[in-house]
Amino acid sequence: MAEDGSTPLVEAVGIAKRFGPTVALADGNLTVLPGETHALVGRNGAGKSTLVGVLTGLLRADAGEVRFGGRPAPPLGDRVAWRRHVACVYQKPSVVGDLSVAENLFLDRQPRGRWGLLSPPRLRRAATELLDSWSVPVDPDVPAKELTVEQRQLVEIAGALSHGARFVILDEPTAQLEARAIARLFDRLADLKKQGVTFLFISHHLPEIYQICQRVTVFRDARHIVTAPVAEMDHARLVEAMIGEARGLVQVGHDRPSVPPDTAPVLTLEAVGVPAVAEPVDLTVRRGEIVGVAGSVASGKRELAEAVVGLRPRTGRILVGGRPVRAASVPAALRGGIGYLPADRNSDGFVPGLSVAENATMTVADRLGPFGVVLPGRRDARGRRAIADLDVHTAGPRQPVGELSGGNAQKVVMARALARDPQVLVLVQPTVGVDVRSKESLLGVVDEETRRGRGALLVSDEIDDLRVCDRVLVMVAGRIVAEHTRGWDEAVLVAEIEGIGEKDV
Amino acid sequence: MSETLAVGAPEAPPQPPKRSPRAVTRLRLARLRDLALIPPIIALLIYGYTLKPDIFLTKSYLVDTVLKYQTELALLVLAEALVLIVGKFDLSLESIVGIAPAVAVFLVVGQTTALGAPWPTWTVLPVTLLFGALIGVFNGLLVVRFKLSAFIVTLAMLIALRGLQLAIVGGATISNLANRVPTIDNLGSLRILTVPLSIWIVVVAFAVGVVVLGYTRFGRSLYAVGGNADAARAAGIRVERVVWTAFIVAGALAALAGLMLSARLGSVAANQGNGMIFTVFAAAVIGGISLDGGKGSLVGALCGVVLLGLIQNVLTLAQVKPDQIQAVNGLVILVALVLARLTSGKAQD
Amino acid sequence: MSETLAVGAPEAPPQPPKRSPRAVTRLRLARLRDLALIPPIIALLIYGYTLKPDIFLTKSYLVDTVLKYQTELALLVLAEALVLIVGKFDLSLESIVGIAPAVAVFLVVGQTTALGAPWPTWTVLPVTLLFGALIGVFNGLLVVRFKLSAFIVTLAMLIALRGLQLAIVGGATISNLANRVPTIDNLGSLRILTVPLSIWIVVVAFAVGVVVLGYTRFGRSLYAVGGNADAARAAGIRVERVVWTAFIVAGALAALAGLMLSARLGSVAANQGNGMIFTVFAAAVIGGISLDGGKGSLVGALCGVVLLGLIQNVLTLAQVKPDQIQAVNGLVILVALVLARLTSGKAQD
Amino acid sequence: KDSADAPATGGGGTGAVGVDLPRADSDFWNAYAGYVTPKAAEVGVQVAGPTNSQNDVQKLISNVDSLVTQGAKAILMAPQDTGAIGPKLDELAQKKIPVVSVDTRPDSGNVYMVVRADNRAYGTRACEFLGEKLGGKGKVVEFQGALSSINGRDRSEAFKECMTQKFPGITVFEEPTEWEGSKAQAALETRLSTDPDIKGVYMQAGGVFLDPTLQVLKQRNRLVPPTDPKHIFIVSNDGIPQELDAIRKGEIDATVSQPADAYAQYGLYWAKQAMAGVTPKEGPTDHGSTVVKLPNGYEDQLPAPLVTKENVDDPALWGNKK
Ligand SMILES: Nc1ncnc2c1ncn2[C@@H]1O[C@H](COP(=O)(O)OP(=O)(O)OP(=O)(O)O)[C@@H](O)[C@H]1O
Ligand SMILES: Nc1ncnc2c1ncn2[C@@H]1O[C@H](COP(=O)(O)OP(=O)(O)OP(=O)(O)O)[C@@H](O)[C@H]1O
Ligand SMILES: [Mg+2]
Ligand SMILES: [Mg+2]
Repeated sequence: MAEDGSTPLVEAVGIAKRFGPTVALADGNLTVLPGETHALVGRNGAGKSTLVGVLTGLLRADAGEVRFGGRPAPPLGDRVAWRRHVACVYQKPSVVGDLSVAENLFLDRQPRGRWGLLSPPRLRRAATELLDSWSVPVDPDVPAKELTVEQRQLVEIAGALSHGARFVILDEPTAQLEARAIARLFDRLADLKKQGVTFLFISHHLPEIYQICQRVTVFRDARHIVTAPVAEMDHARLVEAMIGEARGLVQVGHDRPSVPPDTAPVLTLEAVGVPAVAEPVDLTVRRGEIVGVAGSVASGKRELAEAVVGLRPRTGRILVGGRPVRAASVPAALRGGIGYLPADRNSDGFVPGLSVAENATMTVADRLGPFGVVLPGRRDARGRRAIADLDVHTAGPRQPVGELSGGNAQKVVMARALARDPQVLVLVQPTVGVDVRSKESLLGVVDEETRRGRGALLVSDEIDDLRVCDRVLVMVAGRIVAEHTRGWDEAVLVAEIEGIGEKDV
Repeated sequence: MSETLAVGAPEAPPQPPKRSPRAVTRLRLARLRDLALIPPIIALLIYGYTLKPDIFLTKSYLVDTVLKYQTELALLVLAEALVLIVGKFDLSLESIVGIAPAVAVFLVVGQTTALGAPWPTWTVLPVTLLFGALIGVFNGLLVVRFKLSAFIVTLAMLIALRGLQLAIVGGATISNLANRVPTIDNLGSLRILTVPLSIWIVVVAFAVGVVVLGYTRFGRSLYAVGGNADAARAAGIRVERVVWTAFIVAGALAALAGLMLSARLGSVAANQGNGMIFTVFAAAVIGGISLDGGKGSLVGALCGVVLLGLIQNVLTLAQVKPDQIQAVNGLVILVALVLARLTSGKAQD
Repeated sequence: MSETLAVGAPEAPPQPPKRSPRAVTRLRLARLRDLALIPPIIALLIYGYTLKPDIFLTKSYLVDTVLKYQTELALLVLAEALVLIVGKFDLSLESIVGIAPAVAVFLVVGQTTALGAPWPTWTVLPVTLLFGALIGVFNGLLVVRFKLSAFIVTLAMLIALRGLQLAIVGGATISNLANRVPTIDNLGSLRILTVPLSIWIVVVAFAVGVVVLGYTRFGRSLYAVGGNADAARAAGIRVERVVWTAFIVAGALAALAGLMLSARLGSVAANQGNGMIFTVFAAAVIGGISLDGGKGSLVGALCGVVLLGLIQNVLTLAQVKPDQIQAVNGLVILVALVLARLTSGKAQD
Repeated sequence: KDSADAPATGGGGTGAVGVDLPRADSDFWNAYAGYVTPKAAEVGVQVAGPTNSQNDVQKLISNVDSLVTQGAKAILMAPQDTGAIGPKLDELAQKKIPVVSVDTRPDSGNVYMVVRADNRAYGTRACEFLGEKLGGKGKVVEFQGALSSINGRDRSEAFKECMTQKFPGITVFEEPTEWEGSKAQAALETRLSTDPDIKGVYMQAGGVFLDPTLQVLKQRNRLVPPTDPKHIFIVSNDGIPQELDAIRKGEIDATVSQPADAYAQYGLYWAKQAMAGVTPKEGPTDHGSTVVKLPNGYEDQLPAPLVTKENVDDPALWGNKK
């Protein structure tokens, strides 16, 4: 390696950034040494992604300076120079939906063929190799907009890592990934680290930090709190640094009363199938019960959820509290008492231009006043309540959700799902990109709500999410292949999810 | 401390007093953006005053020579704003301005016995509105159901309707209406508190519009659908219905604008409304309505209308040479844009 | 490597075998969308043939009475396509069609001594192109640097330039050019292999365009910027530069189109190009170019141009009554749209 | 050259006359369109078309092409853009297809005959009428047409010339209107409030400006008989029936009658002559007009009578027929 361990590869000193009235970053300091994998953690809205924006030359800092290998960073205009210094997987999806996966992977560096013209065959070949090496099950010719969230994330990672940059930033790369993909990602990071590549790794999954990082930097309230070797920061101290108080985290749901089998069902699926995705499924969620549905991307768990809430055509019957719900109509599903939290907040979670309050109350717009009138007072009141309940970090109920940090946006979407106090919640990947404390509070909310007699269908492959569930169903290839009650063994579950345990069910 | 104040201690249950000041600034900002056009408007008023100190700033002048001539445009902009906010386009409004009154009037005074014409004169208003709404239904059908491009559907509709109008009235101007159709006579000459009826109509329309867009479920769903249709759908908003309704209302409003224009001119020219759509978009976009949908306020749009009207009028007053008036007009608009941009500090789209 | 494959093993099966066939279908689909307009075009050709079996399908007829009249439109659509793909608008192209040749010709044959006129006749072509490009630079400046709305900037520009042209040529048509300016004479009447020069120019322009858009980084970056500017910027594309370039090239192309038009008409009319922009957008959007940016192909756009040209011509042949021709025109476009929609199966925007 | 491979049709003998109408959205031209068929029967020629070029020289050119392919042996057109039609005329001349141009005189290119009443004459007449009525002093508003329209421009220039030369005491407010009634109305309203002592109005097209103007005057109660000092003298142009009614009612004072019927009749007449191979003679004709020689053909200058209260009921006026 060229760099000797002394001079930091990347240095950010006293970075400050305001967005209008919001201070996103007050005093951002970061020092990344050559060859290390450096963790950056902090609660939602702590300023991590903002720092990333500054480090990649996409945001102009109001104050402070960035140095690469001791030399000051290139001018913002010179994108090429920046790209030589740093590659990045951004938290917000950054693909061009209408371009093919292949082109997204090699944007602005497509391989040339004869007469200096681009050569689609070569492009496809290069893309195929790259994707295969990550064994990402994606056709390089499909438009990026047709990818699932997970696939898109993998494509972005593969692309960023293929730049050959010596410094790579990963802003919550694992948030959308399932266990096996994460494992593969970490293998790959290990390989590159051996080749001397340096990483800045942002995640809300603290175990991952301990797994792959050597040093960790903690941000809180827009400022740098501490930087230390991970060895010296045990879980408790790390969390304390993040949330700024001593009390640790509670494992939500460990004390849930078990739901007697004869309890009335609140959600009943009778032979509900999703054409071309999921075969007819029977499933019941009892009052006060949280039923988890685990499974891989291909399992069709997400599609099933979308069918339940009326976003997809379906076969079979769905009963909520004993009353049938008309198919393929979201309004009908809502009125029937189903609350929904979609998997991909950016695509169908929130309206970026509208305020926190407005997004949070979108499902109850009819209850904010008489005769379809919406009283801003009432709306903002509800908005404030949501902000308080879910601990959303925002300038106030009137801030556009598009300006919120990823995790806080997710909380707003959760608020939207809860707003109509539904009989049953359908949650898909509810804790994606949510910090430890907020995850606790989000799952806490689900726990609370269900104790009050609601039911919840929790579609996720996050072990932490599934731990809250009273029962966990495993879907593989559109069929339910296993069912566990609380206290299941993680290894077994993972095996089943990956389709290995399939045969012996 | 200001930083911590800014970000707020996350774990502290929100709503500490610190939040309110920022919410306020945000409000002020938003309002500011609506009013970005006020400075250029004031500039024009001052200039106009220097040109004709004696009369320019009198109510009668502003009402009778500036505002009265912007009423139809204002209604059209209102209509287009609805469609733009919901994320679509409607070019056909321009032709509705012509054909809706043409049809209604033709059935009343035209030399025809089709559909049992001549119809009683009171039918003019309802028929006009109905016809406009019908066009809206048809546009909606093609855009919502057949998923065709709104821009091109309404463009084709524009061409077709123009043609249809020619086919119906045979290119002739239906003239001398004031004396033949009471509705139109009133619409054209009635005054309430010395202010022309047409202006009152616009005022009411915008008042209602502001309330509906800002404070009703339907109005807000327009913004939601325009901002992110998928999210809106997932939240249970009936996207198709909302879009469709926007087209229908817009059609009816355009028809009303057309009738008001005919009333003012006392006739329905075969090319009534021709080329208006450009001005409509100009006013709407200058007023801060985004072509990408989901953004913009009616107050801003109204400012846009007033601005354009003032420019026209002031240029006439200044007696710019006829062959230069257009060039100046374009330049003034550009300057106004830059001014608005600088004062509001917001990038446009 | 091997070990990653091993990990991938469990669900690997779906991929490798599937990929190639999928790729093929996808390609077919894409091409299909480009050619969605072929069915309506064929339908029109057949209809035209039934109208005039003897001559309609002859090369001379199609070339001299259909295509020749679409050349300028084609170039304009090419220009607008670039701007639309990069996610912007340019309405001013319509006025460039008029003013660019007007200025160039005026400096050569106009009764003026300004700027040392009369200039030598060879300057006409370069001056025209340069002027067009300059307008593009100015548009780009306001849109990219001042972050003004492209739609409204270019609209104001449209108005201003129209006016400027009137101010320059005083509303008069500069006529009888063929005999005074050789460049224009050739441009208008030269034929290569019995096919008019103008058609060759269009063919070459589109050929180049297809190559650039499909097979160069600049071309692809147009799509990237139009599709998702942030992602493009993150990937190292100089968004501002790309947008600006698009405006400049578009301006120059529009100017060339204008010169060709003047050449065909042997004059520069004061209102040359008036109202063309609607047709330009119609052709582009019918041809599958999205107003949201990042989507569309030049082949499709060219089909759009041909389609509109055929409709015009066939309607004249069919001797539709003058007062109905427009209505029919609009309807035919709508039908063509629905046809295209059904065959391509793609929703439009 | 351009005629390279277009179907060659020998001229001479009789055949269909290809007729193109300049625009479908103006009263005057619709009246003209209405006269084409009956007059054709009268004159005794077949009509191919008529096509309509919607005031767009491009459409005109392609229309002419298709009229020719439809077997027209002569063309009757009214090119609104007199500069742009030249090359097409030359091309037609090479194909031996005679062209009769109605209402406008092409700047270049050969025509067999131009049938028109001089637009400049309209302007001058209007100017003289107003000048006399105002006694050579006062303020006048002029609604100009589109500056890019040859007819509008001729009328404006003639009007201005005449005013500056013969009535220097009169101030003229030139209002560009793009032929839009609404613009005209707004301009008039503005003038009336800034200069209440406006004494006259010249509107260059009755069809578009009549009703809007009357609306304004009515609301400002300036619709008063000439004897009243508040009276505003109005000269219009075209001579459509509505204008004649307005004159009878005393709402306006005069209009220049642009003979739509004669346009159609003698346009077709000369087309027939052309197909018969007749060469026109200069000098007075049998229909009260004179034929003069032009560099690029001949012109049959039809009379364009000024209609006032005195002669408004003259049955010879086309506005009074049908
Ligand atoms: N474009 C913007 N406009 C206004 N405020 C913004 C904008 N981007 C970020 N912010 C604010 O800046 C603060 C920090 O945002 P940032 O995205 O850096 O948080 P984060 O640490 O990445 O959180 P997360 O872990 O949820 O991604 C948040 O309060 C957010 O609301
Ligand atoms: N006011 C309207 N005008 C025109 N079309 C409408 C209107 N309302 C609804 N539609 C059309 O009818 C379709 C069905 O209406 P709607 O959205 O209510 O269906 P839904 O989602 O099943 O709701 P519901 O539960 O009330 O049936 C809509 O998608 C829309 O295309
Ligand atoms: Mg972040
Ligand atoms: Mg329904």
